[in-house]
Amino acid sequence: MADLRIKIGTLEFRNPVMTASGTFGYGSEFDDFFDVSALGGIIVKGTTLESREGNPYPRMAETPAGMLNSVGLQNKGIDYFEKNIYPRIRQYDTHIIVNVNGNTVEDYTELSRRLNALDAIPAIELNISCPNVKKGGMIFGTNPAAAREVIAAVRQAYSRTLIVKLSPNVTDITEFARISEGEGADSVSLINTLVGMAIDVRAMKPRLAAITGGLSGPAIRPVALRMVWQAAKAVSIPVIGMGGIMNADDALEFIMAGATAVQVGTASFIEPLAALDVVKGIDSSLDSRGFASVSDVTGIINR
Amino acid sequence: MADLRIKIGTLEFRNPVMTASGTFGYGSEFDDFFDVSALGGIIVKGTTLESREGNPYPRMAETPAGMLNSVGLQNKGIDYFEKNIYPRIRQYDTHIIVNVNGNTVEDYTELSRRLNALDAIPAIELNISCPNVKKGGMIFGTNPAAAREVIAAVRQAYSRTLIVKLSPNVTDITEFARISEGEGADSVSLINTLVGMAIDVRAMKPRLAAITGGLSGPAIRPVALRMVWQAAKAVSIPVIGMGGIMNADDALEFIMAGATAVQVGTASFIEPLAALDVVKGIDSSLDSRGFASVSDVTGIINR
Amino acid sequence: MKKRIEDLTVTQNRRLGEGFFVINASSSQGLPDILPGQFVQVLVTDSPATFLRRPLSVHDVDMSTGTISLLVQIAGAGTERLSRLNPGEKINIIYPLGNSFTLPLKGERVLLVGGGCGMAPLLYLGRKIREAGIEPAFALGFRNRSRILDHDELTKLGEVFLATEDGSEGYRGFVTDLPQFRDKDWDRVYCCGPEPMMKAVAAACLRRGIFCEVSLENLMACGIGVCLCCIVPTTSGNLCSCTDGPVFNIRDLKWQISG
Amino acid sequence: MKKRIEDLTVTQNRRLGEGFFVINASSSQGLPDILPGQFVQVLVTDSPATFLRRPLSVHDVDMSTGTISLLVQIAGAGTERLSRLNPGEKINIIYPLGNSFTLPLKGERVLLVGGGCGMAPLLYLGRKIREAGIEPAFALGFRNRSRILDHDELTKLGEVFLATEDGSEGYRGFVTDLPQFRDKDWDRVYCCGPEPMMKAVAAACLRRGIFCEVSLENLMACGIGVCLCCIVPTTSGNLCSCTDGPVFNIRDLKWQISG
Ligand SMILES: Cc1cc2nc3c(=O)[nH]c(=O)nc-3n(C[C@H](O)[C@H](O)[C@H](O)COP(=O)(O)OP(=O)(O)OC[C@H]3O[C@@H](n4cnc5c(N)ncnc54)[C@H](O)[C@@H]3O)c2cc1C
Ligand SMILES: Cc1cc2nc3c(=O)[nH]c(=O)nc-3n(C[C@H](O)[C@H](O)[C@H](O)COP(=O)(O)OP(=O)(O)OC[C@H]3O[C@@H](n4cnc5c(N)ncnc54)[C@H](O)[C@@H]3O)c2cc1C
Ligand SMILES: Cc1cc2nc3c(=O)[nH]c(=O)nc-3n(C[C@H](O)[C@H](O)[C@H](O)COP(=O)(O)O)c2cc1C
Ligand SMILES: Cc1cc2nc3c(=O)[nH]c(=O)nc-3n(C[C@H](O)[C@H](O)[C@H](O)COP(=O)(O)O)c2cc1C
Ligand code: FES
Ligand code: FES
Repeated sequence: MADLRIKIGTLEFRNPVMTASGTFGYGSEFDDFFDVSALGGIIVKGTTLESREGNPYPRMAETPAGMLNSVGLQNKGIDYFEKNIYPRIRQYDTHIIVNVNGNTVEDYTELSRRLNALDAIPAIELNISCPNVKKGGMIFGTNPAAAREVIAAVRQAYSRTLIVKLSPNVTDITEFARISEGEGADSVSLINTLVGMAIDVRAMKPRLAAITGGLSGPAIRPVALRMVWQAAKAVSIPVIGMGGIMNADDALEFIMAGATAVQVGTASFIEPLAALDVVKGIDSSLDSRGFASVSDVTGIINR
Repeated sequence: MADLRIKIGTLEFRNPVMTASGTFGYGSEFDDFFDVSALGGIIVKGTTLESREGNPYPRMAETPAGMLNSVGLQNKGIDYFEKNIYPRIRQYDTHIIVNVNGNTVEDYTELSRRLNALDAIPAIELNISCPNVKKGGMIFGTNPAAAREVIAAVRQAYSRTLIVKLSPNVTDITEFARISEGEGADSVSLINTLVGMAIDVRAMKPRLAAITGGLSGPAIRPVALRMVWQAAKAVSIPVIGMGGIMNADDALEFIMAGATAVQVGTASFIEPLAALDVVKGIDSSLDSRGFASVSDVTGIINR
Repeated sequence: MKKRIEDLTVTQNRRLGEGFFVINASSSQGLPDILPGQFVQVLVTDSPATFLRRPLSVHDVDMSTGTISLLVQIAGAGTERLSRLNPGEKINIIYPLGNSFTLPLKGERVLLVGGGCGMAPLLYLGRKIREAGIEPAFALGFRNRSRILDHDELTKLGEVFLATEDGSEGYRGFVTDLPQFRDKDWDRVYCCGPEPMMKAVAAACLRRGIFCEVSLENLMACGIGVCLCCIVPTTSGNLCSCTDGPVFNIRDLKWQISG
Repeated sequence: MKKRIEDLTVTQNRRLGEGFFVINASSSQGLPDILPGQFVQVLVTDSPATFLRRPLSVHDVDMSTGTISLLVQIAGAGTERLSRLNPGEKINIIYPLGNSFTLPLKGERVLLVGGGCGMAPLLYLGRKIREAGIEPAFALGFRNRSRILDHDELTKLGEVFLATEDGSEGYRGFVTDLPQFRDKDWDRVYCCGPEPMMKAVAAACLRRGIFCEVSLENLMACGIGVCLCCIVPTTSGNLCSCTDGPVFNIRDLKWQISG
């Protein structure tokens, strides 16, 4: 058993493997398959102040080694979360982190304030990178001034661990990583999905009702890994890497590139045990090569 | 037989299918397999003023549904091209287009001027998007002011059809498409490769000697298609689409999104007949659905 | 009902009709309870064009041998790959998934309507209805005679009425044109098939006030209610067809149909 | 020699040793001329983790039956998939690719050195050398006895000297330690094997002034000289190992070896 513990800000995690927002529900959907408390953390569904219905169907298209989604933050809003979901999931013996979304800076701060009051939520992930909404979302994540403003405001409103989730749809990812660090974020997580599109040639129309969607899965892993590597070199706060991680070796690529932790996303759709397998696989991989702790290989390619 | 002819600037092409620079050599490498004159055009290897050795080995890594390359513009320079390659390839009965690269604006203009003198080269593709060189390349393609300067200078130096090849590693592809149009380009082609990376977990080092490389193949098709769709809506000059096209249906996705023509790249490594098959497949697909010409479906999803 | 991820062993893979096949696969640990209308998420290996699992309805269940049957139509690379599975090979599935059809009450007149791979869930549903002491009737629609699928198993459970669009066998027309559908006072109609068929059946049932459930085949990524890709607009908002469905009462759907 | 893209038919797929197999595949139109040292680019279907073709040396050629042999070591998903090919299945290859070994002159003393899948090109090379009236000798190196590959075919062509690292069979040590290698005045040495082996052989040959050609296994994308991914630094700059190679004279390579 290698020492898998890691820290994000002041928060300690059992291991560096979390599940990515929007791909693991609220965790309880996986209760039948395994004890989700074995994970480092669970980032729950993208949450907004108000209840949202999301984008019209179809919202999904399979692509080579990946998929597009245009869910658009369907969720029941913070009131419902507090009343019906929070009491249930707070029982998990792992960190439950809420992915925070909004149209305006005020939405983000108000929601963060509400979450600050929930003592079993030790961290939030500020999503300034959702490509599937008209307002808010990626607009904050692709514009440096807007990013700065919303991160600063949320930092004011939220006292616990603040993770900022970055968009890969930018020319220079390090700029946004640095802004996050500068405004007091405890960590950055990346990447969210790349904006993509697919056309049904027979029907001669886009496969998604929203036309464009977010590309996830192994297809994007090389891009994700490159950005995580760049971000990890650019900032000294911990970087949480994700994008196409399907197994422990994929996760180790991110860790060796400099990620302190990783998130497993789309993989859970295909293999519900994927995140657990990543935990186990990292452990045995470190063991078999004689590393005592995961930090021994973090960023090893940069040393 | 549907009418497959298309026009880029004043140049007419037999059909909308070309081969992407760096993936089809100088065309003659495919002589054993088929008559390359059946193609709309051939974009030859990235060429520079001086001879270049490119990046160190390893330069290639396979990734899910794609590959990374870090070739770095290895080529023998324009003198060698003029003397040894041009006489041979000018015989082809299709458009031979040279992909133009440089470190500085002067490199680009000087090379363009040299190519302006070669009467069997009816067009150049200005590559401001190579991710695999330290100087020049993508730096021009990700900075609006630099892009404007180099395109304007080359437009001055080159009187025939000018295609500008755009980098996908930007926040807003339409900005660069508009700059190209504004500076007098006859067309934009996109996308070049996405910057990516892969790590050999066993060896604990990057798979590419250059660490990062350019991602190509079907993995990037959704991103490429989205950018082509955006660019085609943003400018009125013809857009040449590429990125992961493996067959006629893939090509039709780009055409239906608004591309006037397409380029086949990585596919030729796996199936040397790929570009020819795309020509045939587009033809039979249009025929079987009763379209008289390819322009009947160009941008059809936007109508 | 606890969901499982399990490697079943293919025991048979049999052609049913042009482009259709039935896979039987058995569990070494015995099957969990499975309700009619539920589905499985199949992992398709060795198929580069198939990234996600593929949802397939439970066609039949044999608890005694621990065998589940899937009736599959070749629609693309994934189902094509499944059609080549040989007995002895493993097939990894997540199951049982989704809700189920509402079983009828004693004495009710029940019609099961399907076409093409929409026949898939009807066999097991018919079997369960029969076990509940009711004899179901079946109305099956096909393009033409050559498209008709082997339905011997259904015939064992109840009467089968056939309609073909060109009249090459059975009644000429759509299932909704069948006199046996039109003229009889059904208490419950269950339907699975191409969307136009389901909408026509739903419209007729709405008009005549017949209880009607349909099984939807929305595109799915996860099949377990976490991706929110498979949504169906209903009177209570967007619901997931993989957890709140795939079976829906037509009264809850926001289909643009005139009753 | 014109290159072809062709569907060959697998006629045999035989285990050679732990993790090694030999595929025989035949051409219905008859084989083109193939030189020793040339390779093929194999399309691997039904393997999601294999995007590009895989380069494999021509192991043997039988012009009379139009059959080509490939000796393959399972290294990952692509070769694993090939190991499961059944007789009768098609295998799409591009061939013949690359340059070739320089055949020896009458009367020369010739040693072919290999190990593991580096044995692949040596059989056909040995056969061609034998046809040219010279009896080649072979020096084969393996980790240990259990790793030794079946080399009956080589034995038919000339004497075979074995070395194992642990001495469990043949000479104890590396091929370069073999007395038959060390003590004899070879005119030409041809080598294919793991890089450390090739470098050791090259160093010894350089020192002793022996003509030596090695066959490199650089990563390749296209195999036909257009991607420029497979380059080898040589005294005449970066050359493509798929067209200027895979066979190189060690004098042209910029290997950091002390002669
Ligand atoms: C709950 C549920 C139960 C199902 N039960 C069965 C069954 O019992 N038997 C059966 O044969 N099929 C069933 N389907 C449909 C089946 O899942 C698809 O045919 C299959 O996923 C196609 O995979 P493919 O790789 O072969 O084709 P692909 O290449 O993925 O698709 C081929 C074509 O079919 C379309 N398509 C793919 N999936 C669906 C879908 N879910 N709905 C509509 N169109 C689709 C694609 O857009 C494409 O045009 C069911 C679907 C759902 C959601
Ligand atoms: C000209 C040439 C001739 C060859 N001849 C033979 C032969 O006759 N028999 C044989 O078994 N193999 C031969 N090889 C090597 C063979 O191509 C690789 O083993 C194969 O491509 C691995 O594919 P895979 O999908 O099984 O493994 P992958 O999953 O692609 O790779 C598994 C591991 O092997 C490494 N690897 C892959 N390709 C190569 C390579 N070309 N060189 C070194 N390491 C590699 C990868 O980095 C990885 O670590 C030859 C290679 C070349 C270039
Ligand atoms: C269906 C789906 C829904 C998603 N919803 C969210 C979300 O609500 N908030 C968010 O920050 N990211 C969301 N994501 C992005 C993932 O969290 C993750 O950043 C991305 O999918 C890349 O990782 P992967 O390739 O491992 O899936 C979603 C992704 C998918 C596929
Ligand atoms: C090995 C390799 C070399 C390339 N060299 C060049 C080049 O010299 N100039 C250029 O503009 N693009 C170059 N490209 C990019 C391709 O032309 C194309 O833009 C990209 O590969 C996306 O298309 P694809 O996915 O169809 O390959 C190269 C791509 C590959 C794979
Ligand atoms: S398929 Fe993922 S929620 Fe239904
Ligand atoms: S493998 Fe492409 S040039 Fe050699």
